Amino acid sequence: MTKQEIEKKVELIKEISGCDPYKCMKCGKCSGSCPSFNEMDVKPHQFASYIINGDIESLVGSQSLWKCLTCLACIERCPRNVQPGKLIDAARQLVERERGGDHLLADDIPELIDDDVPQQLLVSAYRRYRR
Amino acid sequence: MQGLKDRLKELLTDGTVARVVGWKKGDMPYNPEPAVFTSVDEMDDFVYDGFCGANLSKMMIEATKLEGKTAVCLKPCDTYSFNQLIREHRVNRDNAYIVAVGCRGKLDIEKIKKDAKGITEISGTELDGADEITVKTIYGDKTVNYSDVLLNRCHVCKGKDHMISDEVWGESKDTADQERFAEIEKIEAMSPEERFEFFKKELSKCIRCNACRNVCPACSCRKCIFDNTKFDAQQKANVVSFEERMFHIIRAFHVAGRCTDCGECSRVCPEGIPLHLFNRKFIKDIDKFYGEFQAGKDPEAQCPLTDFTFEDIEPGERG
Amino acid sequence: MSMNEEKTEFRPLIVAFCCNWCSYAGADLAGSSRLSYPADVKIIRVPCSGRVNPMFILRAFERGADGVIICGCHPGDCHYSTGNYYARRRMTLLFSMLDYMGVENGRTRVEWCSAAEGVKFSNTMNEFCEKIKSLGKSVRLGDLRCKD
Amino acid sequence: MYKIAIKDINTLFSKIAGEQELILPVKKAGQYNFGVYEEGADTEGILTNKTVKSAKDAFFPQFETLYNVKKTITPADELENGEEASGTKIRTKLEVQMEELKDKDFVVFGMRGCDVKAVDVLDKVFLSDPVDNYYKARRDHSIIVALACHEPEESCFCTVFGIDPSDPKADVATWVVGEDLYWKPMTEKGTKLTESVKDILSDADEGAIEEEKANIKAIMDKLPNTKLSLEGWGQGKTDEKFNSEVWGKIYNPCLGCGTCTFVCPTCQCYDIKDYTTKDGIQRYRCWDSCMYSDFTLMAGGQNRTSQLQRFRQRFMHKLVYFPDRYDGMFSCVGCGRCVDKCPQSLNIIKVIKAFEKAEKGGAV
Amino acid sequence: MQRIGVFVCHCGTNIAATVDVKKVVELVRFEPGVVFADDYMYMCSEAGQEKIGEAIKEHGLTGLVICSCSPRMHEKTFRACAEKAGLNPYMVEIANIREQCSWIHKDREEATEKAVILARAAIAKVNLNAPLQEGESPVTKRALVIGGGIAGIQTALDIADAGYQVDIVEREPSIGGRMSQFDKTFPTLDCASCILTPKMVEVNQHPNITLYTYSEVEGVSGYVGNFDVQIRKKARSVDMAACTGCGECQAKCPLGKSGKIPSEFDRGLRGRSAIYMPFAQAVPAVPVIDRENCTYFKTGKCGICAKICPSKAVNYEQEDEIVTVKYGAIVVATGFDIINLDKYGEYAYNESPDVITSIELERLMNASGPTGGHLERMSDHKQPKDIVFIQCVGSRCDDERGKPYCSKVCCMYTAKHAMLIKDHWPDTNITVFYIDVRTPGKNFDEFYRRAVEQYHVNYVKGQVGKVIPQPDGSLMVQAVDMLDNKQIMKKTDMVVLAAAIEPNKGVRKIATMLTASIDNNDFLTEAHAKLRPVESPTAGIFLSGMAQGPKDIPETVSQAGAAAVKVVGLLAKDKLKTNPCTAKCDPMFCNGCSTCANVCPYGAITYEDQLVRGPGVNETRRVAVVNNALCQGCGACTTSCPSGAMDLQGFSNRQITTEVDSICR
Repeated sequence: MTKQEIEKKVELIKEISGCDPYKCMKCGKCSGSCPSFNEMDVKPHQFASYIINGDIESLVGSQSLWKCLTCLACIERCPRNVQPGKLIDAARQLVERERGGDHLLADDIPELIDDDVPQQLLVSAYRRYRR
Repeated sequence: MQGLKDRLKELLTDGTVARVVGWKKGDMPYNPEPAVFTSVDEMDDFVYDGFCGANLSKMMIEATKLEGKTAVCLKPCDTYSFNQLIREHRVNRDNAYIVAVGCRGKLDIEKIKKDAKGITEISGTELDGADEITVKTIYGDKTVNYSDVLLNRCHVCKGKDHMISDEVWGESKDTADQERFAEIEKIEAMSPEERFEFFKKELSKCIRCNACRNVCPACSCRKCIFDNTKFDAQQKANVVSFEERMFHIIRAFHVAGRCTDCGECSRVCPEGIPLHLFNRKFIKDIDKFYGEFQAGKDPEAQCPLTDFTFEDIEPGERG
Repeated sequence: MSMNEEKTEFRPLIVAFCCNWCSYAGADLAGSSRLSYPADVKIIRVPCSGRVNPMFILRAFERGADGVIICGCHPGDCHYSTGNYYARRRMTLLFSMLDYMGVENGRTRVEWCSAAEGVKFSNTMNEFCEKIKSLGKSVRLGDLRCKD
Repeated sequence: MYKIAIKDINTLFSKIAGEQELILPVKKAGQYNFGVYEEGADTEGILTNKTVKSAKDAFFPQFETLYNVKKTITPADELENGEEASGTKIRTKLEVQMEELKDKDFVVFGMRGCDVKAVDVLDKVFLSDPVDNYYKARRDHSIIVALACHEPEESCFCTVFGIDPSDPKADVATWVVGEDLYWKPMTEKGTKLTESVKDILSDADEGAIEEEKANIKAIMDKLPNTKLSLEGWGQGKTDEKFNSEVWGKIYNPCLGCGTCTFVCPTCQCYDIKDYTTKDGIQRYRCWDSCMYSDFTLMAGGQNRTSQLQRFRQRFMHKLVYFPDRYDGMFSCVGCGRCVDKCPQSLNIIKVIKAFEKAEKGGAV
Repeated sequence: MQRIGVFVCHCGTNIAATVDVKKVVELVRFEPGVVFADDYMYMCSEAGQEKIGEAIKEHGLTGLVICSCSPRMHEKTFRACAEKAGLNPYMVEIANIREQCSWIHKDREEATEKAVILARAAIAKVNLNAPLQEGESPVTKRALVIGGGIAGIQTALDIADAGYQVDIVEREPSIGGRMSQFDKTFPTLDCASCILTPKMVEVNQHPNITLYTYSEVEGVSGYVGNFDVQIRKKARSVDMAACTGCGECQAKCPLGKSGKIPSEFDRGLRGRSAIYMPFAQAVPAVPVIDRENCTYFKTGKCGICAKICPSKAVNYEQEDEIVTVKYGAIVVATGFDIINLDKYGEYAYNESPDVITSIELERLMNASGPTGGHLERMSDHKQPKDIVFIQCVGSRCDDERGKPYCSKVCCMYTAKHAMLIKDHWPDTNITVFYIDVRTPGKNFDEFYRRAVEQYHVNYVKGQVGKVIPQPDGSLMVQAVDMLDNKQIMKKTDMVVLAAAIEPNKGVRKIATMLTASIDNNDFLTEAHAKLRPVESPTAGIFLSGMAQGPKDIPETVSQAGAAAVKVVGLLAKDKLKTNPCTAKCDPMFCNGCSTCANVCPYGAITYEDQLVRGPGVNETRRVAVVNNALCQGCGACTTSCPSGAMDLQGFSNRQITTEVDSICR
């Protein structure tokens, strides 16, 4: 990735998440809270520094993106309002958008729904995949 | 009217009051003047009809300084002004005896004159008069609906209740049939250029006669800041357009939060400038920015301009 | 030729009322930090933004100012505890009235600027100057007699 | 005697305005006031409606610059060769620039009998020694086209002062008769003006205006205030009237605003002030009002200190002092503007009537 | 007409480099009123000042305009210089041609032009200046200290020792404050009560100190040197003079054993009686009856304490008493509290009794505490074998749950706690989860290192995400070790939270009464963060201790001493000079409408009926009167005054208007 591309992506992550990674004071409360911590290769408390350092490639290539449960614990507890959960969600959306899978059509939805899908997942999916 | 006159005479005779502030019959059917009556004899000229639009509360500033009580006839809207004057310590409540007189809206002679020149007689303007009034002129007779020739302010009447009184005489009617802020909103909806042209046209008529200021019950300063040589603000140069704007903006600003919207300024302007548009704009803004406020309603309420909250909006924001 | 061009460039006249405790000190800080802003801005020192009478603002316009900016301590930081709160209400109403009368929105401004905000002071002044330049000479509020 | 159809009247105005400045009643934001005629202006109603202010502005404007004083400072290094900077390195210079006097003719159209008479009153003041140059220049260049009152109003009482509203005395007199405006030059100036517009006027018979005159007289007879008696006023009444107790009884509602003085065609008081400009001062004069508390204010706080005194002054001046000074001429012309416009419905008629009543022993 | 001298400073090249100083001098020479104009290299230097002095005498100057640096820099200097030469100091105006001109503009022509305009404005203003005289107001030689913690105690002692009367108002029944709750103090580990109690006793016995315990400040009026303070002495229900402090009453109080009334002093870790002294060493050693909980006051029955009191000191009829006392200076030492932890559900503070705050730990470890100094879990009274400390609970927090600042003392007291525990029970396993360890201070870092190196306290860089109480009574701590990049699930017996500290809740009310400003966090604001750190911007109000910001005991004590010196400096004066730039009402114009009084932040405006005489006026009427000693010259009244009767001396309407005119010329 060129420098410009990285900058663009960093901006995009900031825009989507609405969070400022510079506010992170590296306290680790997010990692201390994370239920998926052991599954992750990049730990929640590292998200902010990856973005600050422009290591977007490693971030979007990491397993963490797909291990985050969006349980919102880190978002709730972050004392600095950095909210790593939102950052990782933003990175995830970045990837999804590039893959073109960033949206759902209303017509596609019935097919996807079976009785076991919890309501919350639907809401979460709508939020994540809306244009 | 006779009942009111008799009652006031009684107040004078039994010594309850030393004088009466009311209206004196004019030399034409429509021009009663505010007057101070000190004897029962003088009271023969007392009148109260549809042309008694003048707000008498301001006269009480001087009258309540005199010895003895002064009776004053106040219409519902005038009582707001009186309350405001009490709040500002400008009248001595103890020296005032308020006869709250009924009102069914007051008449605008300019509207009547628009198609009736040479008026010799007008009948049916009393409080208990009919819905129609008859205007006799040397060019012929006419009838008009009472409600069609009301002063503009009566169309946005604040209601028929007196805010303060010692006794009440006569029935009142709420004559409001227009949105109070409709005129303001209409102007706000114009483009800045249109607004500027509108006000330029209106204000360029101003002759700096100061009638608006001198009649205004909120402009009760002993000496106006525009007459204060120390402020170096005095100017009589009316043709300089800035002067009128400065005068009218500052005047409206000085009465902001104190103006009861009594409409006297617009009533007396010899050039028919709708001066209430300034005051009412401030009232609208105050209502919108700082919560609804009616000056003179509650003599204890804090004026919005001498008050604040930590969360007030920032200048330039439009709410 | 270049002389002529210089002369035709519009230089606005801007009056800035700065409260002694915050904004005037902020202006001093901008000065000692060598943060430049146009010389068109002339500062008048007042004890508090609450001291700024609307008459001063109109007077400035009358005498040919193209823009007036009032700077005070941030709400809550007033040296006199409450002065800027009153100023905020007064100016809100005054600006709204000027706007209502068709005067260009933007010729007047209030900015809260602390003694530590030299950068903000300088930025604000630069911005405000640009704004006034874009609005051009103040005609609507000016006194005709002041024109050459 | 000439006439022109009222529907074509703008042609006449255009023609006049083409040659010189034309001042006539102009409708602006709902009110009629004298103003400069502009091509294509709406002249509807100007022949029948009373203006708020009189035509006084045309001769004695509410605001006029008298002169400017300019100060120039030239640094020494910018002095041209031969110029000398004495003492310091800078030369300063003060220049007085007089305002130019009116030097072109202008026409005032639509003044009524009362307004024309009011100019006579102003003439007495401004044209007697010392002559006011600014005023004189305007008078010298003015051509007055007067208009007989087609529809006098109930506030009119000019006949009390011996004015005939049906037959105004001016450079040109005009009458509204039916659909036409009749035009009659009365002076040399008037004849000259008539010559310049003759091609759009048509000849007319003098007889037509006689009926209009009679009409006007009949209306005036019916109006309530035209029978007002001025007995007891005029020359030599200063002591008697000044000390009367009636003033104290009637002044009370007076607000001390200047409406009556500013709409009055004869009030002639003014104030002179300096205004600081970029490089000096501008000396201007503007109307003042004896009703104002700062009128002729002196350092010690004089002159008149109470509203009673100010109120008395205005009417004493109109009805006693002026006649005393100018051979019995009253400085009221009965135009009725103050009657219409006083915010408190107080006026000169009420004053005169109050005195009459008091003299007959009635309560005021 | 003034005779004005204009002096333009080069300030070396600071001004002269961009402003053509000579040209400024030449151009202002012809301004109205100017009779003399000159320039000099350094106007503020001795030689420069001499030059000014000479010019004043030689040219009979009545006004000065100095074109130089900011008036905030040298206005005082030049005013003093004028005064020395016999000119009223308020006849001096400064045109700021350095900070606001030469330093920010590059174009020489432009800068010179602006300098001339600024000079002209100053000249125009001086033309309207009038000599102003500083007023005088007397000083009441008595000080008030609000708050009887270590800050208040130290301030009061220092003032009293200097020979001035001083009163302490303390809300609680005893002085001593937070420090009396502590066990040991860092970094020396001496016992808190051993060093505090003597001071408390000294306060009680000092002839110059009067104590108002169980009392609150009810109202404040007046101004520097002349405060009138109303103090509410809450009904103690015990006669202070008669009580001997024997303690019989609390021993016999039926509620004492019930444990129903939580002891405030012990942070609710044990109960107390309804008639009680907060702690054994309380000063004064006189109990109070807690009327809200006392059976007698609730039902009218009981009355045991009154019956058994050997000195008949219990008095149920006692009522609140309000006394008004005059003071010259007031010190605010209202101290701190810790934040409410309700919003930190993840730490299970409200769920488990074994999650405690550090202050509770202090009480648990204190020999006079609920457990007699034996560290035990509140749930099962067992001694904890494993303890987890969590740092920065609510400190350095950006959201509304906590505080944005660092609480400053937590790192140190946590190290202290860890060491004390290890000292007593060496086999206790201690883990401290920290974000940063902050130990600036003399011997502080050494102290912390000792905890690690000598006591082997386990410091983990990382935070606890959640504390989960377990069915077996233990606590599960989920945390991260950021250096190992590992998540930790750790079972522990006790969790200690280093909760953020915040100013005492009552300070907002007190600050409002005193018109002393407070910041967004409710800490009192200093007059100047660096140069006047113990003074409030409101004259006569001084700051001591945590009320001003987080600090430890040594710092508090030094600040207390500093505040005392400031107070003594004030009380040592017989009279105070007052700012002459005050508002002034012209009775001829005043309407008496009270608008100005409504906006005055100092209550400096009152109304009186005055005989007003002038042209056409001779009447007694209500007019505004400004108290010059109270007025601080903000000018809010002048703007609110519709008639222009109220004006501000030194910044009058005409002066500002003329500056506007001059700039816009």
